[in-house]
Amino acid sequence: MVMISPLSASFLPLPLAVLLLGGGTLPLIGLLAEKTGLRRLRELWAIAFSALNLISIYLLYQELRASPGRVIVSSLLGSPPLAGCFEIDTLGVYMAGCVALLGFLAVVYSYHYMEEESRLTEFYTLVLLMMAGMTGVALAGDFFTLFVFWEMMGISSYVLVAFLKYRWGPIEAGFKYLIMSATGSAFLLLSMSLIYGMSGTLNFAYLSASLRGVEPSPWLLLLLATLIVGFGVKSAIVPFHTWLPDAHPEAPGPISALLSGIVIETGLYALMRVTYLTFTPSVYRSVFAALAVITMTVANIMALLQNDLKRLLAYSSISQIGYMLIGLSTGTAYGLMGSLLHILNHSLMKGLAFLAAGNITHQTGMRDIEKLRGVGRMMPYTMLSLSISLLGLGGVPATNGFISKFILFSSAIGAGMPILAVAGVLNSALSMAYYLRVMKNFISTPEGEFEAEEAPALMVAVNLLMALLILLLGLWPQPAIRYADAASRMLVEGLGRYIQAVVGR
Amino acid sequence: MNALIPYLVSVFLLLLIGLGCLMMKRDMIRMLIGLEILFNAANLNFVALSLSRAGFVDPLGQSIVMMAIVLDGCVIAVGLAMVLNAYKHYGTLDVRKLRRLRW
Amino acid sequence: MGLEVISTYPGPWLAWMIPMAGALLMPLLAKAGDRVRDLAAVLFAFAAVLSTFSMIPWLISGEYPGDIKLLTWIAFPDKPPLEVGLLVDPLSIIIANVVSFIAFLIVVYSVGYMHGDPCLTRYWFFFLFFIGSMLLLVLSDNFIMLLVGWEGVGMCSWGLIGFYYRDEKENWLGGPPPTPMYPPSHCGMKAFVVTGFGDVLLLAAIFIIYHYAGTFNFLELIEAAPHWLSAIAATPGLLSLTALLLLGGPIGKSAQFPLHEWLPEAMAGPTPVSALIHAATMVKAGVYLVARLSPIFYIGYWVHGIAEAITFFTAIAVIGAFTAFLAASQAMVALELKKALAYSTISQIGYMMLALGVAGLGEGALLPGLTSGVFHLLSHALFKAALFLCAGCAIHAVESIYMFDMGGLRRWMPITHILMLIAALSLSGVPPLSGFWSKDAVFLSCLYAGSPLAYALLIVAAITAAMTFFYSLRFISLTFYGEPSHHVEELEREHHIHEAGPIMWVPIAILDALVIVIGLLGLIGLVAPSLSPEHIIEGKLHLMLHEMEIPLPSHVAAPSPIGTISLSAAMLLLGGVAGYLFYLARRIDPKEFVESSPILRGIYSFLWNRWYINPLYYAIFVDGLLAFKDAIFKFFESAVVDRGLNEGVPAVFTGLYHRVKRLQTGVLSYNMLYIALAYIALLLTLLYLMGGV
Amino acid sequence: MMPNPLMQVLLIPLLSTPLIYLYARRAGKYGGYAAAIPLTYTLLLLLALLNEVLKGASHLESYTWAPGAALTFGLLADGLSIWMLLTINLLSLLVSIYSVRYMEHRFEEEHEGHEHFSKSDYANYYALYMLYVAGMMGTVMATNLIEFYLFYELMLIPSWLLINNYGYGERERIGMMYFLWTHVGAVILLVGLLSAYWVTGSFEISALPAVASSPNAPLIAVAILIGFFTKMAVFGLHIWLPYAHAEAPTPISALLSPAMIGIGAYAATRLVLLPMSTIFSHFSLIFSLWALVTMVYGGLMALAQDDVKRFLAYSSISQMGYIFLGMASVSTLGVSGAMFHYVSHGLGKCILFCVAGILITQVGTRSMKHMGGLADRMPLTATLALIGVFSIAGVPPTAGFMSKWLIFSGVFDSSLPSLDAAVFAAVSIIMTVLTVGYTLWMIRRVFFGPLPEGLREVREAPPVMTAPLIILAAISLILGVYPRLITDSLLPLIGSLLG
Repeated sequence: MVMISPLSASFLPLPLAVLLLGGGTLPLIGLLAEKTGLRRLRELWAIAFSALNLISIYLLYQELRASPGRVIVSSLLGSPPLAGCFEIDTLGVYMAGCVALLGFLAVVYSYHYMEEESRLTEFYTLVLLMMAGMTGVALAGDFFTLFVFWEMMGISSYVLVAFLKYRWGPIEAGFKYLIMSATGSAFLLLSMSLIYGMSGTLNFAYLSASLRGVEPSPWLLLLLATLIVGFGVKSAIVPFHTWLPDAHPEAPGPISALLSGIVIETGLYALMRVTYLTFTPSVYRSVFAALAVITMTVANIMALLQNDLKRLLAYSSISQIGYMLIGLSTGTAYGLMGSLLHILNHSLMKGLAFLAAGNITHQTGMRDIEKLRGVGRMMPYTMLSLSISLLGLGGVPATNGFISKFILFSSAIGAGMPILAVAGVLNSALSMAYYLRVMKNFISTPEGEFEAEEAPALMVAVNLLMALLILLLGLWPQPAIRYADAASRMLVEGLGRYIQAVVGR
Repeated sequence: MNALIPYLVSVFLLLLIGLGCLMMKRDMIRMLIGLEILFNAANLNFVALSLSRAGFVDPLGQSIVMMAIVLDGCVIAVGLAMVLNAYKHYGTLDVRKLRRLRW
Repeated sequence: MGLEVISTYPGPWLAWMIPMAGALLMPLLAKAGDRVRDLAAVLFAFAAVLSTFSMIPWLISGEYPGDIKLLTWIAFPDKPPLEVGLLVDPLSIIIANVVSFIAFLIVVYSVGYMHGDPCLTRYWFFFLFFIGSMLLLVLSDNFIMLLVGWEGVGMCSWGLIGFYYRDEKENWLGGPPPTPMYPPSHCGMKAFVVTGFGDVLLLAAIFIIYHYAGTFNFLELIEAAPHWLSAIAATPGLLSLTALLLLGGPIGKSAQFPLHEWLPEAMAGPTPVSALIHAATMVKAGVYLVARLSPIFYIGYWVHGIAEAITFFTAIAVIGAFTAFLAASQAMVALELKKALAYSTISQIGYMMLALGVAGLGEGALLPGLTSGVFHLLSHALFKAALFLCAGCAIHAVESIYMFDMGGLRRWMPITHILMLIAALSLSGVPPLSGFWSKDAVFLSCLYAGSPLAYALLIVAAITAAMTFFYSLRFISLTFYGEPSHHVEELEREHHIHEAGPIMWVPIAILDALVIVIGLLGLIGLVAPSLSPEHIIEGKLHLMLHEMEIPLPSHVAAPSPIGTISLSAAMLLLGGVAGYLFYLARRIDPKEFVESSPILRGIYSFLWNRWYINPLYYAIFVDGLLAFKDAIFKFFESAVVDRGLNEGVPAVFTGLYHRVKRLQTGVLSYNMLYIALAYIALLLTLLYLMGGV
Repeated sequence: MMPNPLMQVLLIPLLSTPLIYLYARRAGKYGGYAAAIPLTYTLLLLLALLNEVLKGASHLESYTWAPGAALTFGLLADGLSIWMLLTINLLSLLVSIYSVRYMEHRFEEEHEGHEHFSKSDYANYYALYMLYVAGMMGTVMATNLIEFYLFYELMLIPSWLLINNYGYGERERIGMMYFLWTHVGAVILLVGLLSAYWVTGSFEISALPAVASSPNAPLIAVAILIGFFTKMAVFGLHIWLPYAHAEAPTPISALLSPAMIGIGAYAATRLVLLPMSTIFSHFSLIFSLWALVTMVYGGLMALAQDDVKRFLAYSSISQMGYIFLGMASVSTLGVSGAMFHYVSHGLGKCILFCVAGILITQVGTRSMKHMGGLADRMPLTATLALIGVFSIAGVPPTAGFMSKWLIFSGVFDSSLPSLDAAVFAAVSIIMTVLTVGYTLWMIRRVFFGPLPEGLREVREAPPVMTAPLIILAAISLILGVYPRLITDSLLPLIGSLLG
């Protein structure tokens, strides 16, 4: 089963290699650009590499699809149990694909959005490295590799949040984010040590083989709690979410989109992967269910009366994490499929929402919903795409958000947790209130306190493309469902194969 | 197993100290130190476990700790840079003054 | 099927279709000019008369077509279909002819009376639609079509009572103050709502019957009566309920107690309308329906011994007699001419209801009861239409609805005077006019019934007869005799009060002529019974009941008519003497007489306030309802629903937000605290869940 | 016959939306006529289909949608849904023409003081209008629960935007209220649908009868029904309706009330009542009571209104009570009557709302206190209003009479032979007098009585506003005289589905 792929025979999987290469060379290119005066070179470079990343993911996926259930193992120096390694399966590729898609869109969007800022070389380097970090997390085959890329993603994102360092907001937010997130990492490290202590290995396949299904001992439960804290801080599960409403709004628009759209989901993905590999769902089910409900409810209530558009969206991201936790807590392939699908859909929707909000702040310099009355009439395309994303976030049919939510709630009912589904739908209805409030204010008649023009064409084009994708995946969800289904089956049904692919070599 | 206990106790204590530090200290630099303590608790755990697990010194645990230290270093460095900037904006190192962003 | 049926039996179909089509064409014809329109209306009404007259040969020959089915109206998956069909039998033929003929006369009268009214198109629309609906009602062979006609006449009645929808003061009804005055649009609505109440009761009964019988068709219902009646009777109380509900419609439409209060107010419409709809035809719809249904319950009780079936007859007999008395008593004090006639109408319909009620109280009473009911319907239609039309002439002349604004009018309006006098005498039952014979027939049918209840009701009816003569003399005298009132004198000074034109009095004369002819035929009938109108009707109805296979007792001992005739005479004397003393000769001043004793004052005020029924209804169903809805609106809709849900729900969430947001302190130390606490909590929860600690 | 007629019925309004948008941007108010063109076409398609359906066939089109999530995309026109479709299509066609003059007035009023108002307002209006219509039609045609839910929510968003952008008063707050209430209902409905899925393993509506045997069936049924009851605005869940219907732009009110809320009833019938009649009949008594309360309450509250549109809104609640009552009877006649009443109420209420719109444009007020005697000035409108009133009060020969007696016949059918149930049924029937009362009172207050000084100059509405209403009135009368058009296809279908 295990084959050395031409795409991953090198010691890094191709997407990762592309991103690292891009990130690594960007400072040079930046320098070159400064020297030659071709200032747009670094943007184009970043766009090129994120596009390449997308293509390489596609190639990788094609290769995996050629023989279903296949796991590609590529290791850094030496054999899996000891060395850091990547185990590429459909699940990892799916996640990396989400990263690549949103990353590409955000980078393209930045072309115009960031043009007024300085230090752009740094910016694009960090963006590419952050994407590399996430891709690494997605493809990691052992905990240690995961941790390394996790930190890569973390550190880049800390800096990116605080990128506009001449303002107080980003700094404050960045510091809070850093402290909390690093605490999470420390817990992650601690949980790694616990796993190591219990199984003697950090390789997913091996640890799964030795830990999964054993009688839950206090140590194991301690491990689970530590893991939840470790990943929970990054993925902003209530009550570890307190950094998020500060950090996401203060970052530049495309970074907010990336952070909310995919970074926190990467946390969730890692949580999903590690807990599922380490524990049987019966152990964590109720805890995750409780966390899901708490997360959704608290975040939705907090979002209700926010006046800051981006802050509102940030709270909404937290609540969306709650929905994804529903799928996690069911522990079934169907539920996980819902979670994965929602990761993709949410990355599009929230990415779009933040990008559209970026348009608005870019054109008006304001984020206050009340003051922005009527902005939608001045920026119709932005408004259209923002509305589509918000409706999608609210789970209105014909958007992809509905599809994934309905699978999530359906899985909750299927797993015998109808209460969870009810909590989910009620929260979903509650969340509609604030999305509506935003839309209502924006499409109202302007009160003439400000004037705004439609954002530059490229930004709008990105927005509209994403809006189109949202509708497309909402009306014809089949492709997304197929990938998410394959991914979740890989995790649930392919567990043995996964272990065997690595261990049985 | 018994040989592990002192280590585990100290890991636990370090964990408490680190968290306590993060919770109680106002000074941003001290908070970073608390963070470092937290990391080190985990590192210590690794080292201790790498000793006791296989009966020999497991290179895996050791190497991970080496790597982790590098990574914390980066984090702390970024943190310090932010402290600097924060000081510029707020004129203080008191973290509780950094509360313009809330609700 | 289809047109073939119509071409075979054109009369019954065209009778109701032509006026309806005419009604729909009215707005178009109005474009062609007022004269064309008015002429067309008369022609349409005339066509209806011709159509109904074309059915008379069937009546005479006795070979009537019976149930003519045209097509399936609604097909039910598990029950026989509802068909569009007409039931042409003696009962419907007689009533249809009465309706169309009187309607035609009144249409002619209207041309004169309503001359120059700017809204005549609407008038003709409703008038013709009324004729069509009424004929449909009478001719239909099933409940649902009957209901269509039934509601149609209700709608037209509403439209015509409220004809003067602008509510100019002079068209208001009631008073004089402090008695409340009602604008025409109010009166129309009152009529529609009150009769509508009766209609839904009827509707309920129809559905109960339909549930058991599975059909709406009258003949099928009669045929299958034993089955479904006993099925209903299997649930104790249900048959009584059904009977009472069934009577609800007739009671409402025919203005019987307790749903009689709308009819006096219905006088707000133009007088021809009152004459046609609220005296001669529509209010008889209830009588017709009761007559139509009485065979069913007769079979149920007398042939199959279903005890509860008698409720139908008992209830309607008691209601009829009581209403007759109630309304007659109110007619004695009414001040408005048309209202007095309206009370009289209610009272006379009470007689008809009484007759139909006693029809089921004795085994042999069915035929005499039905006959007397139909006969009285016929004769009442003639004389009451005449009375109203005369009243219209008088009101037209003096421009006031109040009798105290009239007086001595015979000087100026001799023709009207004579015509109205004849009709009034017929109403009072003075021999040998038609009213005498029909009322006598009603009394006689009480004797046929022979039960104690029937005798008791006969006494009530007899007393009512005395009151009838009294109030007839009263309104005749107040209008045409005595000294002219100040109002009349003033009018006379301004312009000459004049007799109505021939287009108005000729129709009345025709009606009066018929009254006299029937009266004379009745007189001849004493010697040659086969010529007596009562006998003719009885023969036709007997034929109809025979066709329906109603087993009537072979021999019924006919009670002697002497008793009832002498009773009538005594009552006429009583009422006549009183009326003569008070009004015609003016020997006693009624006002002084009433003032003379507190008891009389009390009685007067009781009668004047319509037994306090009307105020009570208003208090409960109008003011009470309005107050109730206000209270609900204020204390529930606004307070609970609106404030509670509309403002409360968001308030709850706002409150929650303000509580929850305190967690987001913005202080990093707290955030770290949450992490630590959550860690501990997670650990403990997990241990609790897994370890059962 | 055109290929895939139902798909066309669904897609043509959707696909024509951008064209209408672009056209209306240039042509302004005449966009309404552009909107009428595709709707006329779909109406013709439906009429062609009707011919087929009346022969007893039902027309089903099925498309693959998302096999991975067990979804097919089916469109069904049978004896039940074709009538809903025709009603919606007809009303929306006529209202689109009616809108031409009304929205012109609305924008003039809204932009008072500004010389020019933007033509893009019209463009937005008609684009949303078409989406809204497509949403309603899709809901009715859906054969799959998720597809159904999709359209069910899809009709919500454009209508919300229409209220929010073009409504009156506190339109933004009311728009939100409208959206949230129905959305909460819809998500509860979603839970029900999902639960049903887990019982049957299929999202097909045709698979729903299998739910009835599940022990959780009552819970599932209730969850589904709550969603629909919110849409129908039965008592207790009605609070959004008076606001939304009163403050929506009048042409939209004329679709909301007659077409949309009744879809709740249709859906409840289609998804719960017919497939799970045994479950539904468990609740028959409670629902009958609830329906009665709704009927009476709506009527009483209508009496309390001065605003003519609010009045009509409450009367819609009351009429939903009738429909609900018919459904609660779980008898062939009752349910068919309820569905028939959807049509007749639709016709009548659309007329009345449009009349209210005429009053707004021609008289300039919505307060009945300030009206009176208008029959003098606008006889045609008064006549139309009367026909509308008679249609909802159930006076023959309007369609309302036919549908109401079917409903009540069904009510008695189900309640007998028990005496107290018969008395209850009689009481519920008696309460219908209230309808006659409040509607006639409205007519009296608006059209009768002396003409106030200020209204002497009121003129009759232009033909573009009255002509659509004349058509509606004529149809109401035709259906009243010849109900077989509907009952022939409806009764056997309901009868066979109820078993």
